[in-house]
Parts: sequence; C-alpha cells; structure tokens
Amino acid sequence: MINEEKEMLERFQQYVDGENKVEPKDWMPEAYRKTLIRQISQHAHSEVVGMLPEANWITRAPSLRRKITLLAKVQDEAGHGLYLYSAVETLGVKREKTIEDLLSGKAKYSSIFNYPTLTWADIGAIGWLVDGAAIANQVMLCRTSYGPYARAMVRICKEESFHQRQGYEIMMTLAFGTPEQKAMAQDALNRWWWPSLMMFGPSDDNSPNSALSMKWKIKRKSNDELRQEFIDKTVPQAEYLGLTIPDPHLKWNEERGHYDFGPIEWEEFYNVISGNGPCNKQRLDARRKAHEEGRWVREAAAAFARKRAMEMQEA
Amino acid sequence: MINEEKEMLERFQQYVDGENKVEPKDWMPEAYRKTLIRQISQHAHSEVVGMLPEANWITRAPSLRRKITLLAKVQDEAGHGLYLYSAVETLGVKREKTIEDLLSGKAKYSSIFNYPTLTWADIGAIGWLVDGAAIANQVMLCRTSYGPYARAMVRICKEESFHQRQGYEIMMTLAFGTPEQKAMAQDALNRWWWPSLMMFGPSDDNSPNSALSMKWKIKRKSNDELRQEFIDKTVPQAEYLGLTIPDPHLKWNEERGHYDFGPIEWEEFYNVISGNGPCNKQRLDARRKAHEEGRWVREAAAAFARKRAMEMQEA
Amino acid sequence: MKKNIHTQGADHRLIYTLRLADTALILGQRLSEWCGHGPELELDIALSNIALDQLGHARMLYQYAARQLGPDVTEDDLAFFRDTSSFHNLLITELPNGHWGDTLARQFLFDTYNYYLYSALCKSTDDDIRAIAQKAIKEITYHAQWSAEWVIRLGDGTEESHQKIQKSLDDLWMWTGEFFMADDVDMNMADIGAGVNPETLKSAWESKVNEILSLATLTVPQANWFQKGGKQGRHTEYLGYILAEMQHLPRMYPDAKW
Amino acid sequence: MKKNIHTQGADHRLIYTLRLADTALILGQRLSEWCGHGPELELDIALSNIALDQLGHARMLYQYAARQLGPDVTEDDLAFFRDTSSFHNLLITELPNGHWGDTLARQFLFDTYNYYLYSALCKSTDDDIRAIAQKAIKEITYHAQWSAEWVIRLGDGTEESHQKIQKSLDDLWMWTGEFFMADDVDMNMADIGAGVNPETLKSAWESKVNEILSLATLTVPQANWFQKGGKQGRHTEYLGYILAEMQHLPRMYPDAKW
Repeated sequence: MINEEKEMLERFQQYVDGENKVEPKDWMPEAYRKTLIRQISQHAHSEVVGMLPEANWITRAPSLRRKITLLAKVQDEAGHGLYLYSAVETLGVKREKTIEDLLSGKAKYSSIFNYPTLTWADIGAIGWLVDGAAIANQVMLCRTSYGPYARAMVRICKEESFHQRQGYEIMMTLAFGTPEQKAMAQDALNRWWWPSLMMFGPSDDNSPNSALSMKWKIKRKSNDELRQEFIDKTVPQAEYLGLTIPDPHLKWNEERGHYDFGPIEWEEFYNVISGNGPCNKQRLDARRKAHEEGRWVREAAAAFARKRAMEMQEA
Repeated sequence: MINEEKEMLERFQQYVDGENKVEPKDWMPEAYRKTLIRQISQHAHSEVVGMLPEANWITRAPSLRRKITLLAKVQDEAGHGLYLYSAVETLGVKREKTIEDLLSGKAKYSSIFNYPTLTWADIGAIGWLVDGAAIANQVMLCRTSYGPYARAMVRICKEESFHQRQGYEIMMTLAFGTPEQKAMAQDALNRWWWPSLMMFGPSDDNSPNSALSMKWKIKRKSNDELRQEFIDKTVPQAEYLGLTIPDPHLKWNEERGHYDFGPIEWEEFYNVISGNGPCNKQRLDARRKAHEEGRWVREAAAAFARKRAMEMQEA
Repeated sequence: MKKNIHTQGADHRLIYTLRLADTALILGQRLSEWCGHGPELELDIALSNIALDQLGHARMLYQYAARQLGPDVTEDDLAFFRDTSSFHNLLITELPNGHWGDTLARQFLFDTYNYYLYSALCKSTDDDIRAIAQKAIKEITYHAQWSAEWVIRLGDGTEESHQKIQKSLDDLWMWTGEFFMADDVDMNMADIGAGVNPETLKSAWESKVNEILSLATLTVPQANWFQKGGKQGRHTEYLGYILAEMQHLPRMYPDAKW
Repeated sequence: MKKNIHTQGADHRLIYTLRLADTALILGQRLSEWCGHGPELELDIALSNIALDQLGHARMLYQYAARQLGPDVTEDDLAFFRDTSSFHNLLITELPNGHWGDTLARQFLFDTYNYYLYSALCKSTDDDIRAIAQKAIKEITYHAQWSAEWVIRLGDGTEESHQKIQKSLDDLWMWTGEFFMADDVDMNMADIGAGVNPETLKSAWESKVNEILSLATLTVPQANWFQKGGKQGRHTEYLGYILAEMQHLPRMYPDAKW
C-alpha cells in the first residue's frame, strides 16, 4: 500500500471514530464502499422481496381494517426499498444495476422471506418477530457511519416500529381469540421463531466481515449481541400472549441477566441462503416476472419523457 | 341447371324420402353438404365451447360426488365434440380447418354458452334446461338423413339424457333444500329460461333455411314445434320443483293442448349471436388460448409420430 | 353464528349505498392484487395508494350501510357474508387485472366516471353520502389525474405501448355503458336528491375521455352494445372467484373476531 | 352447524389415510382446472380421466377416514371443513399447473411414485386400505404408462418440447424428495404392515424415472436438497388458495345439503 493511501485510511478511521458521518462526496476506502453497497443493496432487496410473503394475504385479510393496514404496510416496504436503492445510488451504483444483481441471483436478500406465509397468523408473526428482529438491527444502523444510510434508517425505523406494533396486535387478537385462533398463532410462532433468530446472521465466530464493519462503525453491535437483545425483549411478549416459544432450552439465566437458548440449526440457514428454501424460486420468479412484464411500461415512460423534453427544447 | 344434375337431385330426394340414410361416399347436393357441414360444425363447437361455463364450477362444486359428476359430464362433452368433428370430416373438412373457423369467429356455436354461470344452481339449470332443449333437438336428429350424423346423435343422446337427469336432480336438491338454496335455484331459472327457449332458433317465419333442411330430412320438426314441445315438457317439471317460470304470459291452453307463452326478445338473441353477449369474448379467448398454448404439444406429438414411423420404415 | 346478508328486495337507499361500497371494494381488491408485482416500485406504490383510497371509501360506505341495517350488522358482515347476487358493484371492477395497460385503462375509464359521480354526490341530500363524497372527492380527483396522465404516457410512449393501451381500451369499452344506465334505484335516489341520475354524467365523461385519448394519440373505441347487470346483482364469472378468495378466512372461522 | 376438523394429534392410521386421500384430492383438483383448456380434445379427455380417478380414490379414502372418526363425519366434511394445516397431501400436488409440460412432468414423477406405493399397499394388513389400493392400482398403472409415454413423446418430439419438458422436470425435482421421506406415522404404519416405508420405494422409482428419461433423451435432474412438510401439514402458499376456491360454497352455506 502506498503511503498516501495509508494516510487517507488513517484519517478516515479518525473521522469515523470521531462519530462523524461519511457523505457521498467524501473519500472512503474502496472496501468500505463495497461493504456498504453490498449491505444496503441486500437491505433494499429484502424490503422488496419481503413484500411478497405479506402481499400474499392482502386479498385474504379477514377484515376490511386489517386489509387496509396490511396493504399500507406492504406499500411502506416498497417505499423503504426506494430509499435504500437511492442510498445505493449515492455510492455510485444505479438502481437498474442493483436490481439486475438481485434478479440474476448474484445479490442476496434476507433469507427469512424464503419461507411461506401459510395462515393469517403469519402476518402477525412476521410483524412481531421479523419486523422485531429487523428493528433491532435497524435501530443500531440509525447510527451507522454512512450518512445517507443512517438517514434512510431513521425514517424506516419509525415506520417499522409501527408495523411491529400492528403485528403484535394481530397476535394478541388471535392469542386471546377462539381456541382455533390461538392454535393458529402458536403454529405461526413455531414456524417463524427460528428463522427470525437466524436473521441476525451467523454467530460472531463465523462472521468474518463483522470485525471490519464494526471498526468502520457500519455496524455497532455484533450479530450475537443483537440476537440476544431480541430474545430478551421477545420472550416476555410471548409469555404475555400465553404462547410457547419452540425452544426447550430457553431459560432465564439470572447470572448473565439474559435468556439462554438452544442451538441454532445453521445447516438449514445455509441451505436456505444458498437457494434451497421453500420459496426461493417462487420469490425470484415473481420479481423477475414483474420486472420483465413491466419493461414495456418503463420504456414507454422513458420514451414519453424524452419526447416531451425534446418538445420543451424546441419550443 | 343441367339435366343430369337435376336428375341426380330428384333421385337424391326420392332416396331421402324413402327414409334411407345418406352415407359419406354417396352423391349429395352441394347445398346439402354445406348445410350439414355448417350445422354439424356448429354443433361440435357448441359442445366444446359449452364445456367452459360448466367447467367454471368443477373446482368449486359443493361436494366430492358433485365434483366428480360434473367433471365427467364436461368430459363427455369433449367426447361429443370429437364424434361431431369426425362427422364433419366425413364431409371432407378436416378438424383443424373446422376449429380454425371457430377461432377466427367465422363459425358460430350455440349462443347460450355466452351467458355466465354465476352460482352452483346454474349447473343444475344448464343440465335441466339447456341439455333439455338440446335433447329435444337431438332426439329429432337421431333420425336425420345423414348417416354419420344420425349415428353420432344416437350416442350423444344417450349421454345427454343422463346429464339432464343429473341437472334436474341438482335442481331438486336445491329447490327442496334451505330457503337460500331454493332462492338460488329460482334465480338460475330466471336467468336461463329465456336463453333456453332461444336455443331453438328464430320462429319459423324468420328461419329461411329451415324449409330446405326439412325437405332433405336433415331436420324433421320446425323450430317452433320443438320449442313448444320443450315448454310443454318443462313447465310441469318446474311446478314439481315449486319454482316459478319467469313468464307472466305462461298459461295452459286447453284448446291447443299446449302452453301459451310470452313473446321472446329476439333483439337480445341477435345481439348475443353477433358477439355482444356477456361472455362471447371470454369464451373465444379461452378457446384461442388453449389452442395457441397447446400448439407446441400437438407439434411435438406429430414430430414424434413421424420419427417413429420413419424408424419403423427403416427397420 | 354469522348469517348471510341478502339484498333482494332491500330498499333503494341501501342498494344505492351498497353499489357505491361494492364498486369501491371490488376495485380496491383487484388493485391490491398488483401489490408487489408492479412494473416498478413507484408504480407499485401509486397503484397501492389508489387501492387504499378505494378500500377506505368502501369502509365508510359499508359503515353507513350497516347503520341502515341496524346495530347488529358490521361493515365486515357486509363485505364477507354476502354472495355474488347480493353484490352490486359495476361489472368493470371485477374484470381480471390483465397486464398493466389493462389495469391502467380500466382505472382511467373508471376514475373519470367516478370523478363526475362523486362531484355530484358532494351535493347529495343524504347527509352521510354527502359527507363521504366530500371526503373522497379529493382523492378521486387525484386518481383521475394520475390515470389520465398515464394513459397519455402509454398512448404517446412507444409503438408497443400505444398498441397495448389501445387494445386495452377497445376490450374494456363494452363495460363502460353500465356507468350511465339508470334503473329505479338510481332514479328514485336522484328524485329525492340523494343520488345521481347516471345518465346525466355521460356527456361530461365522454368529452373528458375524448380529450385525453386525443392527447394520447389514441382512438376512441366504438360499441353499439354494452354489458350490464352488476348493479342489479348479475355479474361476470369472475366475481365468484374474487369472493371465494376474499371471504374464505372469515367464513372458515365465523365465530372469530379479527 | 359444521365445525372445522383438525388433525393435530390425530392417530397415525387417520393421518396416514388422510395423506393418501388429500394427495389424491388436491392433485385431482389441480388437474380438473385443465378441463376445457387442454392442448387438444383427446388430451383434455385423457387428463380429465386421471383427475376423475384421483378424485375417485380420494372419495374412497375419505369415506374410510370418516369411518375412523365416527358416524357424524362425512367424506365432504373432511374435504371442505379443514384448514391448510390439517391437510396432509404431498407438496408437489399443490403446485400450480403451469403449462402442459409442467403438468405432464409432475404427473409422470408422481404417477411413477404412486404406482410403486399403491402396488405395495395392495398387500396392506389394513383391510380398507388394501381394498382401496386393489381397486385403484389398475387405474394408477394406466396413469403411469400414459404419463411416461407422454414424457417420451415430448422429450423426443421437437427441440422446443424437449427444452420445455426438461425445464419442467428440473423445476419439479426438488419436490420429489418428499415421496420418500419417512416420519413416525409412516414407520409405525409400516411396522404393523398397514402402510409402506416410503424409503423402500426410492430405488424402484429412480430406475424407472432414469429409464423413461433416457428413452425420452432427457437428463435426470440433480438436487442436493428437497422440499418437505406437506405430509405434516406445512404447505406451500398455493394450498390456501386451492382451499379457498374449493371450500367457499359449502362454507358459505354450512347448513345446506348438496
């Protein structure tokens, strides 16, 4: 490494250590930029792919109020996708390119969206658990070192908390409803609990990129810390609902001041990530179909805009 | 007309008058052939297009027994379509060509299938009324002068009577069921009654082709005769069900020994025939889609058959 | 235990309210099928917005209809416990979404009609209908602008988009006649100033549609026959499937609250 | 008033019977969607035949399951008054039909499995299952022949058909693993000779599939991970829609007889 670059790297580190925000036009290490592009893209893709399992219940929501709330929620996720694709653009990658990487299978998105939503209770469980896990991560990211990302997160976090409360409220309605509704809620918790814990990513000793992300203050807490926080917060909520978390090892540890929990089946996690989840193909196919079938619309809009721009110029 | 042809025409008429069947290889007047091609094709198309309104309820039939019976019935109609396309082929027109005429909109099919099936009771009403009207016509056609058509009709009539009984049985179950079921049955009768009467075609004074068809014994009863027969048979069946036929003019005429009935709205009839019915576009689109999307399958089967035939030859 | 609500022989005010409500609900339901599948995120969001507005209007109208029926009936009973023959929406709202151009063309034809309808309903002598119309008209005005702009964009975009949207308009045209067909319910509600005689909306609708299609370099379709029946409860074959999907869950657990 | 039937904690014989019944019903239901829309009349008829057979098998099995549940339960209660989590069909049966090649490929993969399964069930120690299997096996044998012939025809037909059916097989492959995954229900039923350990069917199925695909000039797909869960009541997102459509009418009028 030539000296100049080393120096810039040190200056960058000091800048970040001083809790300053990095802005698009600032110099940044190439690895910092790449890490951010990968992470924010993944986050954007997760919002967009994450629309699908929930949209699956809009037409079947059991009341008009729930239908409207769910549609508005999924629409918010589209909005989050937009903010985040814009944040990626500040790092020099066009939205079109970012989306291509998703559709080609090159880019990843949160593995949790490769599980199916099988009953209405899944809409509650996703709000409560999946959004809950996302928020734990996002609250941390509100203080991430990259300015546009941090600002997008502040906006997103506000809406996500709202979604999470809605999800928990669905769970309450079910858990305190008829026995059939309560069984539906328990079944959803059974299916979503472990995938939610996996959302925080591999344990710290298997997470090679984490150290650098922490050093550059992209992340501020480790995967395991965030996971523990989430569990500690969620267990009492499940207890309040009268539902059982599907982990026989789950137990309050007085000494640690945290809940102990059972081992996570990482084999499944890596399998789902690598494309073998129940819905990977279905989700990507749906996004590809939307993209392909929307091409003529996007092209028409672009052609129309060009025509009008030319008319303006001529006038 | 040259004398020879005139003579053959006379001989043909005597042959037909003697209640002999015309067979494919016999000489026949061109107008006879054309009338038959048109009529049998229309009949074939009606069987095939007629599958659609009933197939619309297979996945939603209210019991397993009804589901199976309905599926078997619609399958029978496909079979009838096959016999009839074969009968057309004996007149020198290939099935592919006959189907093209349907898909291009050149050929017609029974207008009744351009009405939608809106409730389960419509499946009963179609069996009872539409199949009932079809049978009145088909029983007559079992004695039509063209041999292959007459033989196809004998076979078809047997199955149609079975279908009609099934339809009436559905109506009985509904009419003697809950008040909601009875209302559903009445609603179906209200919607299907008049279109069923129109199935017999225009009144005799507006049916220019009828005379020749009667002379050649293609038909043996006039549209109005058949319609009256159908009404006379159906009214007591409706009475047994406790349902009201939606015709305020309907009344037994002691003197005629027939039911009098109200005027038919021929404007609607001609409108629906000419393409403006509620489902004309939907029905033809469905057939076109099936045909287009099935092309590669038919081509593959043909290519495979050719390959195997060549292999046989070479061996 | 829930019972089905039937509207055969119901009074004119209730039928009229349900026509408005059902039209809004079924269109909202159809549009919501697009959510997550739009041509791009901005359009996904825009169409979801219209769906949300329609569903919002449906709720207000069902609440009013439920009040007419008495204290035991809720908005959800009306949405989830009626069969097709007691639904009174316009047929055009129940047609399948088709491709984006089909959806957009339907939206433009409907929004333009809906704009003139709700503008008139803002002067209804029925306090509830008037209040609802006055709340809804701002949103509906925006819908009509948005869909008109998109018709222009697609009509005057590429050759492909021009052909596609023209075909969509041609296919949909026979479903627009129902906007303007008056029956006793309409006439009685118009007579007491509570509703609108739909025939009076026709010429404004036609001029606006002509104006926009002309800007879009598109041809106004012709038809000499229009489909009808939705308002009276006689629907297309599509509505049964919409209701099966929409109502399955509440009907599966009729004792549950959600 | 009808109540939903739940199978959580049901005994093994009932679950086993329902796995067979539900698999037959859901496949029959899917296939019946083709009726009226096949590539030609002969194929429409042939596929309807298979659908009819599957639905017929489902009825016999539901009647047996209903007998296990007592005199108040009917075959229709089991088909129309259960939710997804109490359905126990194989996942592959609930996948959308796709194009003709997709349907055909699923049919071939399934029929071949079903043939070996029912052949073994013809020796079941459970009198009812044995009697049903013995009735069904002739039809199933015919299905397996028919779908194998068609796979060969499409594989060795045109370039287009070859590519299409290969893609169909590739896409479906991950759903075939469930055929052979045994759980406690399977093992207990196999232990008493009433059921079959599905693992024992695997090698016969593999050889037959290899043989036919080879005749069809097609490549046997590879997968290192298979989908599962249907037998245990954890399904794809498709089943909910199938049930909504299938069950809507009986659920709408729960007091009616049909």
